[in-house]
Amino acid sequence: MARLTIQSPADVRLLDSGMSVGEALAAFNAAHPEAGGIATFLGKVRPDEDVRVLELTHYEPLTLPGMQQLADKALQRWPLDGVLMWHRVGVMHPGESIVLVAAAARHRRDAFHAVDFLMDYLKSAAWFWKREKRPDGWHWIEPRAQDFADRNRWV
Amino acid sequence: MARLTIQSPADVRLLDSGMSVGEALAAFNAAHPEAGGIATFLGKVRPDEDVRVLELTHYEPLTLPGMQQLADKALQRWPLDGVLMWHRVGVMHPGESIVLVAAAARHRRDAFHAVDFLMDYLKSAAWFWKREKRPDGWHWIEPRAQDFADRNRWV
Amino acid sequence: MAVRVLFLGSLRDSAGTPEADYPAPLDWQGLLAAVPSAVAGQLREPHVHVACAGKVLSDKTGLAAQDGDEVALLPPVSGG
Amino acid sequence: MAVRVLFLGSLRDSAGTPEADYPAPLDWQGLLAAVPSAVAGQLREPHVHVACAGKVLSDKTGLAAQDGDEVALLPPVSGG
Repeated sequence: MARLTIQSPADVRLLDSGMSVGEALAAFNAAHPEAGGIATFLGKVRPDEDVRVLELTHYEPLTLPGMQQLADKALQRWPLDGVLMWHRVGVMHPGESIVLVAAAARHRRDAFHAVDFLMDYLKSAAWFWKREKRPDGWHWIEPRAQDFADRNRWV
Repeated sequence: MARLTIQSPADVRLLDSGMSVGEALAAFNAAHPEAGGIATFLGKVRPDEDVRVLELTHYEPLTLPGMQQLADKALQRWPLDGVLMWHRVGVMHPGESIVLVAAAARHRRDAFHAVDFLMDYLKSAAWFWKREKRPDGWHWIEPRAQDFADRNRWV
Repeated sequence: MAVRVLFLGSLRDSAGTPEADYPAPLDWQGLLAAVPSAVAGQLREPHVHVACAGKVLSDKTGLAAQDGDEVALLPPVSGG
Repeated sequence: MAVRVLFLGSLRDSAGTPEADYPAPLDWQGLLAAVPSAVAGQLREPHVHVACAGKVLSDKTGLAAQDGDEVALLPPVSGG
């Protein structure tokens, strides 16, 4: 298979089709041979609440630059070797991957914190809009109070 | 390639040769299609402090049962779909993977907490002994005060 | 000539269209008058933001869109 | 017959061997007397544990190894 080229220190992508998670993490791992640890999070469409499909829309001029700025913030805040932040847009089905975030660091706790931070901001402060199709039609999803509380831990 | 079979809810392994991280995470992901999120941590041998090789020894009658009990504790403590805990033993070189931990959960924070918890315990409370070969010979590694402090967060 | 206004997320449903062109220049009062009233009501909410020419406005009431500018109306986000 | 004693981690270096056989039965005082003195000193430290027949002893001074048992001497661990 063709080898992925990972941008360093930040590999930030908007993807309009499925992602190969194992391949992405193997490439990120290989791109950071000096890191002592790599923390990752993979978010998927949950097959519950009668969700048939999920659609994520974005606004091109803001979304990718906003994700880049978020990656830069993480790189400034913790001593990291690199971060990966991939986010799907478009229509997804239950079980499909929505978001993949990874951080490589010398120390384990820095990698954990960076991934936690990036997920909290992607969830409630990045330019994405999510809606779900259920048996009774489409429903727009807004962040829950918990999502805002999670994000405010970093302020 | 042969597909990995992942044990559920806990896939716990001692490995005496290298692990294919991308393949492992792809298989774990596929084994938990109902999870909303998967958090992982990969620990590697850091190429610093003049470390030529690292050796991990264990005690067969205690090590694997201890890891199984640790996995059970995590499964009891958080609502998880499954955990994966793979640990290398034997001789490793800088850049090689030592430990791979993953947790699949409905909710992101449960998966994060479980991986963090499992790593803290593997670091300072599982039956492994680590030594490093540096230019001046072999050195046994003991947990640092920080490792014990990390573990005590969960008590 | 015109200013293109984009209705993002749920505002697309409120507007009944993903985008509309309005005469330039376009300021905050002009925007509120031009968009469907269901959208105007939501625009006044503090958690709805406005971007002009690729920048999110820190004060949306200071909107001053010129001919050719793209204006995006941004309801609360939800990613991840 | 005998009890096999394993020296784990750094205790292997202190003992100069990974394992040794001592006469059964073997209790705590017998163990301290049998092992090399460098190992005996460390065995008295609270962070060094003892397992017998696959179980870690909650009180190592209660060791009562029988013929055929394996006793493991366990210094502080470091994994991950």
